[in-house]
Amino acid sequence: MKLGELSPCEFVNVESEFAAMSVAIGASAAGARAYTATASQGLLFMVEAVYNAAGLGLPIVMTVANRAIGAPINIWNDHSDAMSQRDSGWIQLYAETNQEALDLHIQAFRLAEELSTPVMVCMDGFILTHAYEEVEMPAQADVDAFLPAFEPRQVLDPDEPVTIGAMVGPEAFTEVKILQHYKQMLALDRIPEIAADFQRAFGRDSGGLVRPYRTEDAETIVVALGSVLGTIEEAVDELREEGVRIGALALTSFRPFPLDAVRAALEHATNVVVLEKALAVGIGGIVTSNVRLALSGLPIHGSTVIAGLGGRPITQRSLRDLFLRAHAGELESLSFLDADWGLVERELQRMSQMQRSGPHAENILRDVGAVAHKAV
Amino acid sequence: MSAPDKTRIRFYQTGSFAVGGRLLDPEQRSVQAEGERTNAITCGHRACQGCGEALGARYALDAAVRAAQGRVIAANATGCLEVFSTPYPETSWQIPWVHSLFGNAPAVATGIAAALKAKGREDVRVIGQGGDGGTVDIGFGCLSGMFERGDDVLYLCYDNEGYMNTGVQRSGATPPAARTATTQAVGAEPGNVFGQGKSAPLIAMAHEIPYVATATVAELRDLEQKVEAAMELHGPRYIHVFVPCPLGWGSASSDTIRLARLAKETGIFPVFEARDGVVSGVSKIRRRLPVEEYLRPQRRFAHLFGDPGRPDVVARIQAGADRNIARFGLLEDEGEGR
Amino acid sequence: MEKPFAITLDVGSSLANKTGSWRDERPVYVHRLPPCNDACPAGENIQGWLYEAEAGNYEAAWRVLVRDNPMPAVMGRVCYHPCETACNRTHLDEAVGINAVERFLGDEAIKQGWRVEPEAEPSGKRVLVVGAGPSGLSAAYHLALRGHAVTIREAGPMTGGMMRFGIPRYRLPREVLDAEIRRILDLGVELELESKVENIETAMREGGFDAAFLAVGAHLGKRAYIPAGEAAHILDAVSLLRSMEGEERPLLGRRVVVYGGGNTAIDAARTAKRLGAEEAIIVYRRTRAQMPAHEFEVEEAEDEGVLMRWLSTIKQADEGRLVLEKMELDETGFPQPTGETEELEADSVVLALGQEADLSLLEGVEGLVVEDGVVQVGPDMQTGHRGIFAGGDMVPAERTVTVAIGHGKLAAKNIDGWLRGVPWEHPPRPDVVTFDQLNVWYYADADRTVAPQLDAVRRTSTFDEVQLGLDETNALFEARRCLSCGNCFGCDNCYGVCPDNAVMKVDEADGYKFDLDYCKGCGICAKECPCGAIIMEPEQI
Amino acid sequence: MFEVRIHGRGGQGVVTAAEMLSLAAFDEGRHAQAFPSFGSERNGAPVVSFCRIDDRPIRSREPVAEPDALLIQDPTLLHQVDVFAGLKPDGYLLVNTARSFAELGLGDFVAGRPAQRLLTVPASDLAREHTGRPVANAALLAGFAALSGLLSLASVELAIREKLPARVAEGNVLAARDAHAWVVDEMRELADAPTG
Repeated sequence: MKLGELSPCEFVNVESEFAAMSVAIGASAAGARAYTATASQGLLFMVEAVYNAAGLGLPIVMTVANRAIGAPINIWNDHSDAMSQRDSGWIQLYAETNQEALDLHIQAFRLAEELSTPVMVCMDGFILTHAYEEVEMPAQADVDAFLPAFEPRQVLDPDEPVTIGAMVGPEAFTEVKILQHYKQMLALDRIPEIAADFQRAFGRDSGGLVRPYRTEDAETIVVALGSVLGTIEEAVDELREEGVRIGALALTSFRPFPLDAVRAALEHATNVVVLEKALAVGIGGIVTSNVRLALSGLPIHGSTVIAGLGGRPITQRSLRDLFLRAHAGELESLSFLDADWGLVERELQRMSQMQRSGPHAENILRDVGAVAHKAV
Repeated sequence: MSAPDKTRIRFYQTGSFAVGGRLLDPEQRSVQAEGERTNAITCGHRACQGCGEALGARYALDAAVRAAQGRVIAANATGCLEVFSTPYPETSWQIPWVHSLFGNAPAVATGIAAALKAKGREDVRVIGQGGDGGTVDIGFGCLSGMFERGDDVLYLCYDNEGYMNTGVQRSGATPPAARTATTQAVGAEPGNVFGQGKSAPLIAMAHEIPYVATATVAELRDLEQKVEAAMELHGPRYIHVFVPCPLGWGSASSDTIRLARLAKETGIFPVFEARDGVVSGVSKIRRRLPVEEYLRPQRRFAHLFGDPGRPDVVARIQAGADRNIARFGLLEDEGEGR
Repeated sequence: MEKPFAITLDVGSSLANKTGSWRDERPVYVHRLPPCNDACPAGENIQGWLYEAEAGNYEAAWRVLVRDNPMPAVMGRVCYHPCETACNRTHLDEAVGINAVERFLGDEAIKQGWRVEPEAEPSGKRVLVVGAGPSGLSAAYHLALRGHAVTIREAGPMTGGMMRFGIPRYRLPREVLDAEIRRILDLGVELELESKVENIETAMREGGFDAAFLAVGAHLGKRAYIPAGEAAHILDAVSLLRSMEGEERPLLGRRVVVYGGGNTAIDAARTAKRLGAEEAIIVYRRTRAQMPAHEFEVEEAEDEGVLMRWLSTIKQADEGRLVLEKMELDETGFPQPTGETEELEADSVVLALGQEADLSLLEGVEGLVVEDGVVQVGPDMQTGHRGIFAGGDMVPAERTVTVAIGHGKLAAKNIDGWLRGVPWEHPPRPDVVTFDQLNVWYYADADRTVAPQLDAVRRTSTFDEVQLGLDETNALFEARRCLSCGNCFGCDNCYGVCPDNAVMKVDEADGYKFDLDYCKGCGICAKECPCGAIIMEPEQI
Repeated sequence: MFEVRIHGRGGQGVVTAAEMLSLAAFDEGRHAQAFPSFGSERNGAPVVSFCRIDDRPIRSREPVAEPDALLIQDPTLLHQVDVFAGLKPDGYLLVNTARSFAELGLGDFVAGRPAQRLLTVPASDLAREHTGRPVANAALLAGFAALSGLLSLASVELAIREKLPARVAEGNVLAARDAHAWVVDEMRELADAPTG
């Protein structure tokens, strides 16, 4: 940008994520295309402004490099951050690969600006953000053709002054919220349409609401979001080779949640496993409850697997074992992939023995040994 | 009788203290004297009777609008000013205006400025504004960021010394000994604690931004001149406007301007301006008064004047005012004082 | 722009919210009585003409002025300006120099030749005015303005009365006096000089007058009994001053003693100096503080070398010498003789002990009452005899030119009412504005302008005017020092300080209006009005 | 699918090595993926990076647990971290050192493995010689190309030039050539030596 290669454009170095979203709000309200990115605690620090941007209907696009939320402090990947914002009013799209992340951003701007609502493109922290892989870069001219110039629905302009951000009381707040919801319902139509347009323009199948993988005759279907789908597909292929009728369903759009598309993809399955990278402490799966709503009334055995929290690797081997158990109908309704129950049991025992047993995180670390001594 | 010193003589009708005057050339009148002033915030707003903030905002914005030939966009923090001016379905603003959050007005303003720059709209100027809560407390991080980055925003803080919108709670700008909902007038140290609170203007100066000033609603012309001076510059600028709050201070609605005047004339609120971090001018006290004159009309200080009262506390407040007077040189030089 | 629902609004839409309903008090613009107007014996609307003067509208200012007083140039020289004593600005720094501005306006009118015209159609009524002094001229002026035919009969050879015969020309140049009298006469007033009215009833009847205004003044000098040698040269001040208007200058000698402590005594002493006396000494039986003469006149006299001898009475007057007795004040402040005497050289003694009126023209008039040598009148200036009014020095009042002019105006209004059969009523008098009703913070500090004076050397050797006038810059400055007590002067403060924009600016003539749709009744406008022209009134519920 | 794991310390270019490896593979028309195992490590702390190479698109995102090749950029790690974990029995091992496996105390480990796939190379010395700095990643990669035959030296040079700043790229290319030649020599010697 400093070299003028990206022009006209302004880059603002902010002091905090809260300011980042706030600057984006101001810029968007003043009629500029605005973008920012964050992750983890940063997203939580900007939460107030995240909700505000959605409430004001400002078509901001933001990358969330999904990472865990502390404490204990942890910088690795999971979906806790973005999941915490599922009700913020932002559209949430989850990328499976870096190529899709790139493609989704282009689609996100078009979606955001058409509907005048903000869009969050979620991509797994480190797993995608720090991965080095080949990506096809679209030409600027093609992107410009796909994404028309920004025409804001509302803009701060002395030539046509308006007040943006009025205080709305009980008499109209509900209706404002209904309209916000309605926009996301519109997005259920627009997301696949825009994905189709994108495919026509760039020749790549990116985005959309959901992406089924070998679900046609699958008895067991695994539902997941983000980059883990690749490893899941490997596992599916492996099991299919062995004759196991299993498939996977990628949720590309988590908000709006495509109830109909999910139901259509899953309704013929016997077992549905939702593999989640976030834990709703006190209940279990977040995505699960959305999937269950989509499957209301269907006689499907569902289970939730919490996996990959705080960057724990999700391996093909573990997935294979998991899927086999699921396929056999042996999976409990809530389970944790590759959890070390020994560590948990030891800590539970400590807690039962003395009141001041100390913080879990440190106790478990002591049990595990220092992180630095691990090879991987 | 000595011969009158012509250099010192100003006479009222063409002097500098009233809003306008039929005898003045139009360009000498204040913005507020204009029949066709912008009224950036217009009739029908729901501020309390005698609201100093409504007044301060109109004063400052009208001056800014005039300086920018009508091309101003404002970002407003949450607070009284926002709530009373924009309850759906009515807004009192006549300029493009946006409210986002309590603590982000400076950053929203930065965003607007960045957008305008990207769009090549050099004619449009950006203002951020908020109360003391939104500025010196909740929004302070964003404000400091806006300063240090050098963003082209004039930020206006309307200081009524507390969170009046939410029921008169203490803010970082609440003065010592003042009673608020969260600093009750009980115990050995009634009211707000001494040594707390912060001077946002001085902190702004520490950022060495091009322009920092304080002003009150009692000296309109001074306020307008400062806004005009600020509008002549680019980069981050900060004006801290003292706006009495009849509700929060427990004062008569008609006393709003008078209290602002007394705050300045007692030395409680120093009125000055600073360029690039250095004080470049002060508004001298015309008729110095003891702080009691300022404190007594306000019920938030009533506990200082009961029976037996707290003359010791009043003396500490006086000492603070005296320090301001010495620090900023608020008195006319000896011999010139009248 | 298609706006998003509820969160985005059309600008200025709050105009739909009429906050006037919040109000329990409403502001009201008022006109209060400024203390200067209140104190003016001639009833001048001083604040009113200063308002015009401060805008540089001198003719308009003069026209406001002459609605009450036809002789501003005279007034601006000889009035003792009680207005300035009353001026609220004295609490701030110093009184506004009202008198000096008045003189500027009067002089400007003479210079520019501004005239007045009768305001009413001829009424067909005839009024006789007896005496061409200030009171008579004033009455004639106001009656003529109101359409009445006025005849002035003056016993003496010249107009002006005490203005000419009692006030030295170094205080009132005669061309100024003549110009202002001419303007009155130009209204069609008939003047008969050396036409002494011997009997008022006869004169009215023979002349066919419907009413009369008596203003013969008090021209007889009071004589005190002083044992005196035959060769002693004793004369009264009135005669001395009157003789200054004649061809020959009176001879007073090298050492002149003036006996008395009033303004006439000062005038006599200063005149003596100008006639060549080496020493002019005022002998007064009380102290300087008790002198009825105005302080500034005493000061001017001292500047000119007039000497004062306090607490002294003249026991004996002989050729070339006087015997004085020293006095002392008792507990009540009265001077009492001490028996201690001293001698003083004096070529002549001028008695300035007061004047009496010649009331011989009233003999036998039914119902008319004379007490203490003056004619008793009602508040309408009417004597006990219907149709005969009186004013000036011949009625009980302070004997000043300004009071006399005020009498003339008041009498004229009442005569007019009487002639038309509709008694004139004094309009209701608003409250006088006190200093604490002003918000003086808004008034910048401004010292009073000092009008220049003639050099002392020339003052004692000539009869040139001592007190010089203000030039336009100074006069404008001085006018602008007016606080405009109790009356809007268009400072825009109310318009500016309203947090609800509920003050509308109509135009310069009509000032401001409250927009009661939005006024919440906070009262800031009233409190911040510099001149106290807004009050808050409770709303009727 | 061919999976590589690289061990080193923060600041030694371990992550860059994996990325250059993927670039080189990409240049040869293959699919490749490189990624680090990040921690909160700073300079000097043990760091691991991974690279996958395949002829079809790579979907798996899990860390490489059973590598086909192991590159040890810093031999001091050998006794600190279980660097050999999961190395396939016929996997490649290339250690950056001027010493022999025996001198490193790895005699037992290498004993049971095919000697043609295990080698040391003084990559740091070669790098220092050509760049003035002992940053061995480029040289080590070239050595690996020679050892495994998976990539050509030309591809490695291309990747070096693409990835490294111009001012250091050429020196590294020279170091890479030397390392490549060194390994080729070593392997020739091994091939010539009597099997034992």
